[in-house]
Amino acid sequence: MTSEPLLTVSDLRVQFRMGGIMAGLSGQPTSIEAVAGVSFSLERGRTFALVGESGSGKTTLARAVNGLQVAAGGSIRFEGRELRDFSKSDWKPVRRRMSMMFQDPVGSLSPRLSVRSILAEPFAIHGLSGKDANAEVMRLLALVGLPRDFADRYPHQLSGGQARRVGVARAVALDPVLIIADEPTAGLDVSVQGEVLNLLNDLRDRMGLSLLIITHNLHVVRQIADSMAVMYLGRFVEEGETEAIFAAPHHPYTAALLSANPEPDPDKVHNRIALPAEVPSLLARPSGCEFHTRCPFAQDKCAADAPLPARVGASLFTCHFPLNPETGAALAGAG
Amino acid sequence: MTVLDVRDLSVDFATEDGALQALKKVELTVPKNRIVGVVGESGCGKSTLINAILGLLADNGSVTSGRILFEEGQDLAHLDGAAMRALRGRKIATVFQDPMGALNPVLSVGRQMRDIQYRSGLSRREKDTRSVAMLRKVRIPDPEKRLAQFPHEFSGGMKQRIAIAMALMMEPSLLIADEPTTALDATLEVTIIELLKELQQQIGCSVLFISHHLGVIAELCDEMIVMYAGEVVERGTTRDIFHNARHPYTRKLLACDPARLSHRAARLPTIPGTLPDLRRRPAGCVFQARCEIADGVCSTMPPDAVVTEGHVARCWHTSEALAVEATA
Amino acid sequence: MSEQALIERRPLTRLGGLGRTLRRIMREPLGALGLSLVVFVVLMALFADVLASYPSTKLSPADRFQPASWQHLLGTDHLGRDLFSRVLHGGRIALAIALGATGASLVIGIVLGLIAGYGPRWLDNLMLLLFDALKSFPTVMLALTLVTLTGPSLTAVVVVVVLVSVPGYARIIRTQTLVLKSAEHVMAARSMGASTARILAVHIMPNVIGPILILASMDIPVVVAIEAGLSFLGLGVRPPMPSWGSILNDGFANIRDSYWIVVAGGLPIVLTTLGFTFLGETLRDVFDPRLRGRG
Amino acid sequence: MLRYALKRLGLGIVIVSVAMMMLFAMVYVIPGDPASVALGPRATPQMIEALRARMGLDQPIWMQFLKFYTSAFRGDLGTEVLSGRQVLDVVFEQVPFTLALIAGAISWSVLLGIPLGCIAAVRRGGFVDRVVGILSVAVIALPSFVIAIYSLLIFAVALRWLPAIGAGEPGNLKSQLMALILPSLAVGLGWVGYIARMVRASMLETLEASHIRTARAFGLSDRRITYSYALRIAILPTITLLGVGIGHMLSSSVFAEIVFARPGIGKLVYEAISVRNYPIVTGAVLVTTVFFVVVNVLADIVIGALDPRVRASFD
Repeated sequence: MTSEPLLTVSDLRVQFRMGGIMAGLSGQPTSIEAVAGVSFSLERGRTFALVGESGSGKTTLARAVNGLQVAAGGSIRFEGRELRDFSKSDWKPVRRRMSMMFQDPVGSLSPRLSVRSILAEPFAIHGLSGKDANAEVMRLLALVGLPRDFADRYPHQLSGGQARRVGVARAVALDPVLIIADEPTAGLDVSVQGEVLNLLNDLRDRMGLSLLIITHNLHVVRQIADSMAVMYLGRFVEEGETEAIFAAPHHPYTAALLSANPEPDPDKVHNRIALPAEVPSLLARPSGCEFHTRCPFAQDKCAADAPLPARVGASLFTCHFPLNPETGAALAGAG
Repeated sequence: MTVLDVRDLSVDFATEDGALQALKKVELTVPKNRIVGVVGESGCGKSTLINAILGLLADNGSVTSGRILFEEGQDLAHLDGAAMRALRGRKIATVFQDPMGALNPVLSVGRQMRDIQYRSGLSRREKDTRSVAMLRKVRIPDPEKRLAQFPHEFSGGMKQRIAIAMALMMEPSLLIADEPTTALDATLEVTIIELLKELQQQIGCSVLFISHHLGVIAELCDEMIVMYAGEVVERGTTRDIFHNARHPYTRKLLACDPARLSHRAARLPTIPGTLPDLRRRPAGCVFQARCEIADGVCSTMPPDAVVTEGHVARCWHTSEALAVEATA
Repeated sequence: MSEQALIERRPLTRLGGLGRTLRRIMREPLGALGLSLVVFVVLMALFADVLASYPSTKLSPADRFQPASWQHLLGTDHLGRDLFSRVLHGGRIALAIALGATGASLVIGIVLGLIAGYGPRWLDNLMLLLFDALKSFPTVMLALTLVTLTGPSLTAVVVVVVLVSVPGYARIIRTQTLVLKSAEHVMAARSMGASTARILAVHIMPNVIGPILILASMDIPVVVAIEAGLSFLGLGVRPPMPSWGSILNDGFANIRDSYWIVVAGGLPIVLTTLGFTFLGETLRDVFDPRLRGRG
Repeated sequence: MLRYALKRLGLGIVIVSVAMMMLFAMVYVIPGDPASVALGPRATPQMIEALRARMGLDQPIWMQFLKFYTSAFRGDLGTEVLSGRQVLDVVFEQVPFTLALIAGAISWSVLLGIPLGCIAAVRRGGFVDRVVGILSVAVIALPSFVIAIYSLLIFAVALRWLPAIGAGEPGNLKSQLMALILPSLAVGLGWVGYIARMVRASMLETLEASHIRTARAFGLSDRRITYSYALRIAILPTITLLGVGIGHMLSSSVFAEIVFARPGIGKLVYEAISVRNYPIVTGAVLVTTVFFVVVNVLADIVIGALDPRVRASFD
């Protein structure tokens, strides 16, 4: 058996139509590319994090991988099969193998269903109700550390952390191999964030899951992800092993994101990379390197030519004038 | 000299299931020209505290004890509507969390900035000139043109800058900032924090800065208070609290912040348990149910124990607390 | 999230037990009045045969234009028919049409609304256009046209009611479905592989049906008014079948001399519409304060 | 703004076209032939055939449809079968009377409804709020023809304060206004309730918005916040409601015109039905429909002028 990764995404593109006929006639662009040619792969049992600010396309990318969003181009290979041209009925068995968690812990649970019905739903959808549904619900509640009587609660009676646990339980109900988690800690207090990340880490180890995490929170990435990618305007600007990127980011945007995280230490002296300008609109992508409008290190070349992806060690980035070239070189030499 | 001095403040909300004590004996001092942070998790009473200070409590809320002394000794807790209104906007300005909703959607930015200068007695043109100058200070590009625009034509970060410009336009002595950066991306968050710091020094006002983000508090604030379930469990200088926290809750909260971990941890620290029901507060310490060093004495109300000058923790066991870490 | 929001986070329209619902309605003065009126009107219609002392269509030329008296509680009309009996039997017809037509509009409106909201964009646009066009005919004008072609009948009344109320229901359902379509719990169901039918039935319908039921209950008096209005114009219930509207019509012709006929025809309309409206308003305030001021 | 207005206008034209299509379909689908309807039960087959030919009913459906469309857009709604007059002329003769009635009804509902709604919202939970609340629900519930008949009975028949029938003497403004009071009240009373309730509800909703909290935090006066910051937003749904309300008022005006024996489109149609004058019915329906759509386009344009967000969402 070949060691093909669990998930391989290549040159994936997602487009949204904008405006109506009028906009088209008046010469405005009629579509934007929210995901503009993204490639990565995820090995079994590993965690990959997509990082980016709002509007970077990370959620759209996750939904495209999950088939909730139609991709305009590229390929999604999962367990050795190409998902891009799958029909709705082809997708159904895939959904047992790949589940998704959504941002809002409470809002992603159907408001009028009890926790019991919510947890039994995956079995009902896939015609597995023959199994003792109640026993399965109890098993799942135990798995995520919730008391049995939570089965009779409704989503609005749960705290954010509890609702998130129910979401995790539902995601692992059918023994998937991949979980896509969109901002698993959004809206949760720090004391609860840890609980959720611990739970995800545990389940990954116990069930041999792979995780695809979407987040804007770099601390979360560091605590959970083996490798990561930084998205800007629908493209990856840097991708690699998490520890390597935290130690020595190559792309100025990655460095800016890392430096933009205020640390809870009043004596810390900050060496910030400030990004004063606004994020450009997807309707008017900048020329050359798309980050040059905000990059503090931009030179003439950056506005003219788009940089090609460069590899240093395990990291891949797109920048004409990368930071930390020496560390990068050292890594490359070591590898 | 202090700008704001909150003493023994308690606030109740009437609910269908009885009175809910949202704030209990809150103590807070904002000295002149200083930035004071308020930190706490959801349900800790941060928003109620601001609303009480601004006199904007919901109809079912009321101040049941305490005083909110402002500057020369006006008690905001017992000020009538007109006197309170005279302070708001002029002496006490506010920046709210939600930049999308904070501006009136059907009035131009210029009109709204003009309206808040109604006490100045300036002509329309003079008001606009001041608005432009203020927008320039918060680094809105092309401010003359942008006065005529409506809020939906600005990005979230710009709207928050406009909100700050409006708040500081009348050079208030106290700026209350209620999670002003929570809705923004990290790169915008730091620019707003730096802007606030810079303008605070320029104008020389005091700031009460509310946030759940420990890093932001550490970076911006001189002093801070930590709130839990409507009580101030610890207060002191930011350095005191981050380096020498003496309340078990503060210690656990600090330990939970993944930003404090420089390396990947096998297990992240957490605080097991949940907030107490504020309608049925426990007797004594509000944190005892989740505290591993709690003992019999904790079922009586703990004192505000002084650790060092200006550093106070509401706990019976401030020395033992040094051993407390969050549960991993 | 503020403390207030945490405290007040409760589901919209959670219907408790019937007993609790009734108690909550009776606690409001307007609700108590509305419920009593509705019960009164319904009982009068149900037991029309027992309560009425004369057949509703019996002509009695000798008793023409009798004012109210113990023999004729509401007097008699120009053909000597007992108005009290006609009002009771007219109530049956009015309520039956109101319930039937509202029920039919509700079912059609919900189905069309779900299709428009969850279906493809072009279908949504097309249906919205049709709804808008249909709504742009003033109700009575539409009824007049229809009845000119088909002649007056009960069916025509029901068709008119369905035509004018379906666009409203469908639009509300459509808007809410559209919001829910991109809600995370629906996305979650899709990501689990749930069929469209299951998503609509389990994840969308239960969340949109509450408000629409309350709105429909408030439309019952509107339907009563449409039936009475068309019958008043002679375009609804055909004589000699009794209808509140046709009693009004009979009375209107003789308004200068025999005022009690219009009183007899109008009173039940007033009581019924007020009763159902007060009840509906209270239901809505009790279960879904967010709907206040709509519709 | 101009682009927004043009878009709304374009949409209005599309809606009218679709409505015409529906009207045409209704006539065609419903069993019953306009010619035989017009001539009544005693007509001979030859007479019906002749009339069908005169009305163009013997042509293929698409031809009829095309003709219906093209002539309608030229303003030609056909000729009345019996008198041979232009339908449009007959209908337009009645338009001023109905317009006056609707204008009167709108005046009642706006002049009473908006202030009542504002007061109720500002004094939320107070005595005035409760009374306005109950009264507005009550007047909404009551059908307009019942209000018309009872007000006729009370004010015209019993008390004789106001005229019972007609539209007043031509040229005598006072008598015309006197004749307008009862009918316009019958049409507009329910709308006083609707508007009071809508203004109250959207006012309360707006007063809770976070930008109003901002305005308060800047110390703006309650007066300015209520009437300048909040009412400006709260009035928007009321304008939409009035646009839709015109349709209901047109319906109610049919009853008011019949009860008060007032000339107008409603009365025209009603009388046309009794003599089965079918082209008048469709012609009048078409005119009222166009009127309704135009009013709603205007309402949308006014909202666009008042609310920059609406304009933006159309760009």
